[in-house]
Amino acid sequence: MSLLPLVGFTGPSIDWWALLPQVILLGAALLILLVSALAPQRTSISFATATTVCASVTAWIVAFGLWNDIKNEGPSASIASALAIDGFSIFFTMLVLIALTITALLAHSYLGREGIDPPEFHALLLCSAAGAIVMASANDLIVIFLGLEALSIGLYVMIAMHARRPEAREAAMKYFVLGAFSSAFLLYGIALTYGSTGSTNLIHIRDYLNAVVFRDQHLLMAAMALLLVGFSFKVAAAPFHFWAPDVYQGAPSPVTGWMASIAKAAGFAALLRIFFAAFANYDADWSPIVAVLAVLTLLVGAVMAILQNDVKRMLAFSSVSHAGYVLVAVQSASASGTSAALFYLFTYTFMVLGTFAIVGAMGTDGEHPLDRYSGLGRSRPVLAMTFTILLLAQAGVPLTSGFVGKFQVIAAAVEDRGYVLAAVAMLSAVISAFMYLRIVMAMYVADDEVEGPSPKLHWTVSVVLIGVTGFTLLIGIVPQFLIEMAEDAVPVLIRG
Amino acid sequence: MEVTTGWYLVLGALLFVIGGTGLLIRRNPLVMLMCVELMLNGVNLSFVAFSRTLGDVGGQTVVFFVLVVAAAEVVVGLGLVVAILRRQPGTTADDLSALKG
Amino acid sequence: MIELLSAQSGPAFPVLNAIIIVPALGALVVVLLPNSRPEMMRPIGAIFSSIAAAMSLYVMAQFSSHDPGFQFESIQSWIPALGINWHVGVDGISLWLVVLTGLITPIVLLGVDPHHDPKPYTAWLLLLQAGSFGAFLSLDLFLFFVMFEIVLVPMYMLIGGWGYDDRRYAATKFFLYTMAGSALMLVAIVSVATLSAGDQGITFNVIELAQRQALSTNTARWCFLAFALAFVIKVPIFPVHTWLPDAHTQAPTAGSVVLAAVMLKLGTYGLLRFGLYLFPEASVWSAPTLATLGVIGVVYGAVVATMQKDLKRLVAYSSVAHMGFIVLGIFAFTTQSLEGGVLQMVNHGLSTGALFLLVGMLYERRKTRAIEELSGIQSAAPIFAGFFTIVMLSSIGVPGLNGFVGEFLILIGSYDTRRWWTIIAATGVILAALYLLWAYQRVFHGEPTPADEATPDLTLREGLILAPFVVGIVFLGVYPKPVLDRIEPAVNELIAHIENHSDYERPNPADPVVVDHNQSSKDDH
Amino acid sequence: MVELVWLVPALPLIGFVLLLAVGNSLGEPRAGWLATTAAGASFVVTLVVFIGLLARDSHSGERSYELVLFKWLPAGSLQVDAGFLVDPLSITMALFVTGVGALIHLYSIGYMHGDPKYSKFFLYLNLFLFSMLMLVFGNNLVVTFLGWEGVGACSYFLISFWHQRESAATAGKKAFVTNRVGDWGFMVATFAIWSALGTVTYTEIAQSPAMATATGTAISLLLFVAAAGKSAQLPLSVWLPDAMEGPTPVSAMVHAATMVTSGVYLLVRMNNVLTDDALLIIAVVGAATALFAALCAVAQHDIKKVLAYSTISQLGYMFLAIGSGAYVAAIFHVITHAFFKALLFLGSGSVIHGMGDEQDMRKMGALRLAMPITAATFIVGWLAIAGVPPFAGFWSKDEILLAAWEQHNIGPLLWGVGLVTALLTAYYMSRQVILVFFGEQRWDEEAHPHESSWTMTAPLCVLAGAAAVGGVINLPLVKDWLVLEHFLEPIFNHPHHFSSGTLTKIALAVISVAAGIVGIFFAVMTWLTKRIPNDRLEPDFLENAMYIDATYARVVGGVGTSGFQGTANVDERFVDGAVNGIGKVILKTGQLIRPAQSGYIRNYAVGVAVGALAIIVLLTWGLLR
Repeated sequence: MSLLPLVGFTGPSIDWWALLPQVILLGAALLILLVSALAPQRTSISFATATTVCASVTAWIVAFGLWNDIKNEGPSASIASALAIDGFSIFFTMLVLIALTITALLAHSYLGREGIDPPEFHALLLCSAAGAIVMASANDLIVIFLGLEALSIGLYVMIAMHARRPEAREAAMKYFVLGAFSSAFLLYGIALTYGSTGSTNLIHIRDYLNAVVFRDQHLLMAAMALLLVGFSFKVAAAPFHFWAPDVYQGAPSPVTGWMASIAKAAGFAALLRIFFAAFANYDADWSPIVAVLAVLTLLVGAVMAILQNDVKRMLAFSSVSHAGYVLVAVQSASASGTSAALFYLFTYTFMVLGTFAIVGAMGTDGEHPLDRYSGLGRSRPVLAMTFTILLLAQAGVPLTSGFVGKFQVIAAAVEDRGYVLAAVAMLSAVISAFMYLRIVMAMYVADDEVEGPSPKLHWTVSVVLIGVTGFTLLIGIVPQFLIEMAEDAVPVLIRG
Repeated sequence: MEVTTGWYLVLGALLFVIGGTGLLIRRNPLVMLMCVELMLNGVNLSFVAFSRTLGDVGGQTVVFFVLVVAAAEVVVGLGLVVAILRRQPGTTADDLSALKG
Repeated sequence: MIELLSAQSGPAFPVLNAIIIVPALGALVVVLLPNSRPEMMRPIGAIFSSIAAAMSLYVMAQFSSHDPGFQFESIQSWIPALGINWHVGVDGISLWLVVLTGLITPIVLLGVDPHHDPKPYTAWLLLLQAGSFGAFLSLDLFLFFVMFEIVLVPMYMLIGGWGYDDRRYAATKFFLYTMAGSALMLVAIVSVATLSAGDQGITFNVIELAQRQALSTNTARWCFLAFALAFVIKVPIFPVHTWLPDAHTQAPTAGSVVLAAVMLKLGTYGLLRFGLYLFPEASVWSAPTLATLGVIGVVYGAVVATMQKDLKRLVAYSSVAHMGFIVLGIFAFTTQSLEGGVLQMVNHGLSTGALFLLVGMLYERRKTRAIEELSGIQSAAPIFAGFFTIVMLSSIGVPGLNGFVGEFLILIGSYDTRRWWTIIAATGVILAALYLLWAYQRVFHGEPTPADEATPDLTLREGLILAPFVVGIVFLGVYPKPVLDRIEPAVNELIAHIENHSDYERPNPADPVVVDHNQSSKDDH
Repeated sequence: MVELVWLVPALPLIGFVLLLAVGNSLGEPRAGWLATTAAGASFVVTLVVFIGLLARDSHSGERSYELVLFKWLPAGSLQVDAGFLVDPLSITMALFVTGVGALIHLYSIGYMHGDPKYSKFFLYLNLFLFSMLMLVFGNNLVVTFLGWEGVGACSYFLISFWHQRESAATAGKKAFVTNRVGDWGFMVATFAIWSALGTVTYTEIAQSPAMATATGTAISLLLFVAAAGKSAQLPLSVWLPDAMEGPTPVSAMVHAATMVTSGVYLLVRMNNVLTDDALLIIAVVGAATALFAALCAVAQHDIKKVLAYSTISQLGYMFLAIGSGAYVAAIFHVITHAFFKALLFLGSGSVIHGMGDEQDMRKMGALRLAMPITAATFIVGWLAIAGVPPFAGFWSKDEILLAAWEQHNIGPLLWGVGLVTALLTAYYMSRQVILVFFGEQRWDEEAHPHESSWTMTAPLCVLAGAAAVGGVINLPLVKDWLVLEHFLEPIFNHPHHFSSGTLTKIALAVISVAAGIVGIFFAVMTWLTKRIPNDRLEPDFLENAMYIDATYARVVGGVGTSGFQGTANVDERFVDGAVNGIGKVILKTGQLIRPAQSGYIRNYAVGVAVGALAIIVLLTWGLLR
């Protein structure tokens, strides 16, 4: 091979405009770190929060612009088509940014209350957000891996930040060890994919798979399996979910919310892009496996949830079962299934962030016993009603976004003739409904006239709650526009 | 006899499995960290082997990324381990089982 | 909401949309009211639900008794991406249930005192009314499911918030049981829509789907079963009835009344509108089974009711028996049986609703519903006893009162197609007399204890609350013609639809051939 | 004039509504007078209608007039009118229903004197009269059923009128539920008739072609079940004796004169659907009931219980007549029985009233001195029921026995049973008369019995007159004197004619009279002159009505209750238990897999590894494709 390419090396063309969101986030992270490093006295929480929020808002505006561009000019790719610029990536970018804003606001009051050093937290939050965005928009397995690590490493630290609490340390350690373990599997999967297809770039992979017929496809299958394992772990699908309840319970509530929403979403984004877009030809192979995972996840999540007495842990398990719903949509391996999954993830992000916001507001210390909520309906009717709406939304009660999400998932499954799967999904919804109702009952049916708790809500939390609840109801009543967005956001693989 | 790519792959797989097994059976957090590293390096080996057979440098560049990531992980991991051990000296992984059920 | 009030199709003013929206708005208004004036909540709520009631009466007045199809129809696009519309309309089958829903809610809202938290109480009742209206009126499967599910929440909250000792269990059981039933129905709904999409595109429009009949026999049967499960649980019929006694016993009076008068009807109405209409062949195929379950319910409910120690539980089980009649009527597929079934829905609403009101009033007086703790009330409260007697006789099915008309039509209609079922079901009239009179004797007859002596008689206000029920009971018993005339075209249309899409043929009673056929079938048995 | 028929039931209804509205404020005795006026007026109107009907030509079917008020239950091919049918049968029933009814209303004014629920009583009486008239005048089965159930409900109210008495409340409930068993028959019969003939209107049923035999028999028997329920025939006879818990006027009106005979009316009304097989069964049951009840009456001590069993027995006669095809005889006996049984009940009421609510005949005796009018009238009733010519009872009973004799399968047997019953009737009635009015005084002075007020005695006298000469409406002596028979002829498709020669008739008559005499003579011997010891003549077996009631009670109270309770338990344990069971199963499963969530990192890692392995295997070997 000649030296020419080395001499005349020219980097790939880069569409900076498309990268702007990530850049903004990272820039904000650096800014926060710099200021906190240079500033004489301890930088204020408000500064960090404000920076993060501003950054994510500006990034969101950029992303929205990109969304319209794509609508007009169609999708493209950048950096040697390692980074996709399609509806899918922007959809997730926007989702991540919204979640980022919310988490920043929630963290604001939390950090202040718990006395955690804000700059690091926010910097890490921004980094992991950037990682999530990369994961969602990467066209290359390695880039996806990098994004995933960026996301995870940030999370490890964020969980551990509340170092005074042993639960936090334990949670961090568990998440770290298992996370590393699983990402090793993922990486191995990438290696085998590379070995069997000769590339780590999804576009190449897809073209290769379209062109070639394997004499023996064991290697590819193993690769797929390992990739599946890696992401199943991230999205906490059974039997790779064991870490989730412990970590969710131990982590600070805002971080829990971030994990349950964005870590999941990013994992699913990568999963969808790889399997739905790249391995489309082999859906007959992977879709049944995903179906099995879905059933396991749905039932384990639901059944385990109703055994818990700690609210935070209940919700942790319920989020496992929600992952099962998305998997049901994924396994249908169809455009409608993918858009259903996107819709579900989008709406679920709001619900889960709101839920953990309330959990965080209700409980300061490690555990969140159910009876702490008894009488809330009388002492704080509005808060109780908000919580109720969010819980019923997760239970899939109509006129909430949760119902529309479930409906689309079921529809996707049925179109794919997955009647049994759909039935299982609905029944698991009934099982977990029992758990949500327990919480509602606790709030409204106080046995004796107990003096209900009246937590002080920081204004940021109130703002968040109003926002997410409003959104949940709005989408529940007029979901049209979000459904259209989700339909436009089905991933496509094209060279840049 | 001549050593084909297959052997490297097998070796990589072995390293991966050994690392995995180690993580399953050892209690010491530090050792577990090392096991993870072992697994990653097993993967690295496979990458190199593949890139050799495919005659494509991409596989080898990947290794560098992986090493960097691994380094980052180790840093964080060690930080965690230190943080834990400082508060409860002699902690093993099994002591971290307050959250369960 | 605004575009809902400006119809794109149908009448100039889409009254049906308004009927659904007004109570919901009322709930919103009540929630926004200041807490400082608790006594204002129920009156304001009553105003809204009365407006809805008035509109339902307007619909009744304007309803054409000759048009068998849907009237006051109004369609707005809702979720075009999924082919879902806001589509409401009323026909002879739903008309009277709408009127019933309209009238019952304001009465209980004003009539029954929640004792605490009047604001949420009022709001939930209004939402309940709105949801029930929606369920009875919707002609879009998705919309129907939304309404069918959403009514669970207010009822759940009412039971949980204002119920009696064991309300946690009862409310949760109620919610989960019904939700479990409808879980599979959602799958079926999607399947029906997807599978009958064909090249005409996906739709959830009930009329459209009923006309397409695109499903294969087997698929249709499976889907029907999923629908039927949801509905029979709601009705409820044996053996999926056990949520009812708990819910009724633990619910506050208003809850019990609305539950009995309105929500149970969702089941039977659903069987008619979505079971028979969408799956004619499947319903004919499953008719023997469901009719049998209905008849079992008639006898079984009565038998179990006889042995109850709690007056409210007894009435709850009597509901199981009465609803069994309706199910039998529905699956006999004759004009009389279906007319009787629809009418009996209203009748049951009136009599059982009134019974629950009375039991509630008794509880207010004595703080107990245990039969053995009561005795000789008639001596202390003759007027109260008088009201109770009238309602009881209506529930027993004494001619001249509404209960008889429905049961008689159901039975005489079912006799041709379901002879032996009918003969057994007819024994229900004996048992009904047995359990109600026995309970009446133990509670109202006999020597009153001092506590019973102290039981105050009916107040004027309570009398006014009960009056509409009694008037309805007597009127429907003496002159049901106007009601039947409006039910009949829709029912005949439905039967014709079934005949077109299945091998079923309605018998002609005067036909001597039928006599011989009966003959042979008689000898077979 | 016939068009006024709607007024007949309307008047008592108006009375009912008025009493409902202002009854309490009217108070005693105005409420009573109001009700009585309503009843009396209705009787007058009935007379007017009757005359109007008589004015019509008897042969060309004009003596049948239908008045439709409005459509009651219009449903597809089923069109039930709220309509009246005036024809000889209904008018005959209506005449004595209103007549006797009015008298009993009048009687009650005195009898119920001082009762706290005075006005309520009359309210019920008017409602009852209304229902009874709907039953009689209804032009189709459903309207009749309206009255049928109405009288049932009223009898429930009236029996348990003094509901503070446990026994009264229970008796009322028992009556209603037992009647309901009959109502079941009525309803199913209606369904069957509609299904077979496509109509429920009497005139159309009468004209419709014959049905398949089995259907016909089934319908006939179902109708008989209905009749047996209302008219207390075996095996549904148990409620009537208990019904005596009600005030005596009620027993007289509801449970002697009117309601209990509606079973007879129904069968006569439906005469053209009754098949021969069914008729035979009806005759047998009727005869059996007659004998059974007469035997029970022999051993009763309660003055009203005797009359109650006697009523059952007489009703048995009527069904015997129907079974033998002699519908006219049945109706004839209904009428005469209405006269003398009402008379006897009112008489006994007068006695009870005079004795201060004493009903046990063993505490009476020699009352003829204390209450002469009551005694005299009672004796007339006694002679009538005992079948002593020329009193009313003789004629009707004689006709029934003749019909029984001519019954083609087992005529002589039926006749024999009837004859024995006649003997027993004469015996137990004489026994009653003796125990109450003759013999030695067995009551202590402070009871100081007294004759009742005129409002009570007047009806007695009127009824006594009727009971004495009531037979004239159908005297078999001369063909043209059979007024009733000729009058009723139009309602029968094939009228029944006696085939026996005059000689046989006379012979049978003589024998039956002789039986009566023997009965009376034996009673005198045993109870008055005490020539024959009477200590073994009241066996417990008979006093307890052959323990039939007790057996029912044991069955219902034992097997029935435990069965019901068992079902209730099943419902709680298994049906509901299954539901909660599902929940438990889910929780148990959860507990089963919960240990996996052990909290140990390595276990979680194992989970990941195993899962990974599984997926690799499944995928690589394509096990799920």
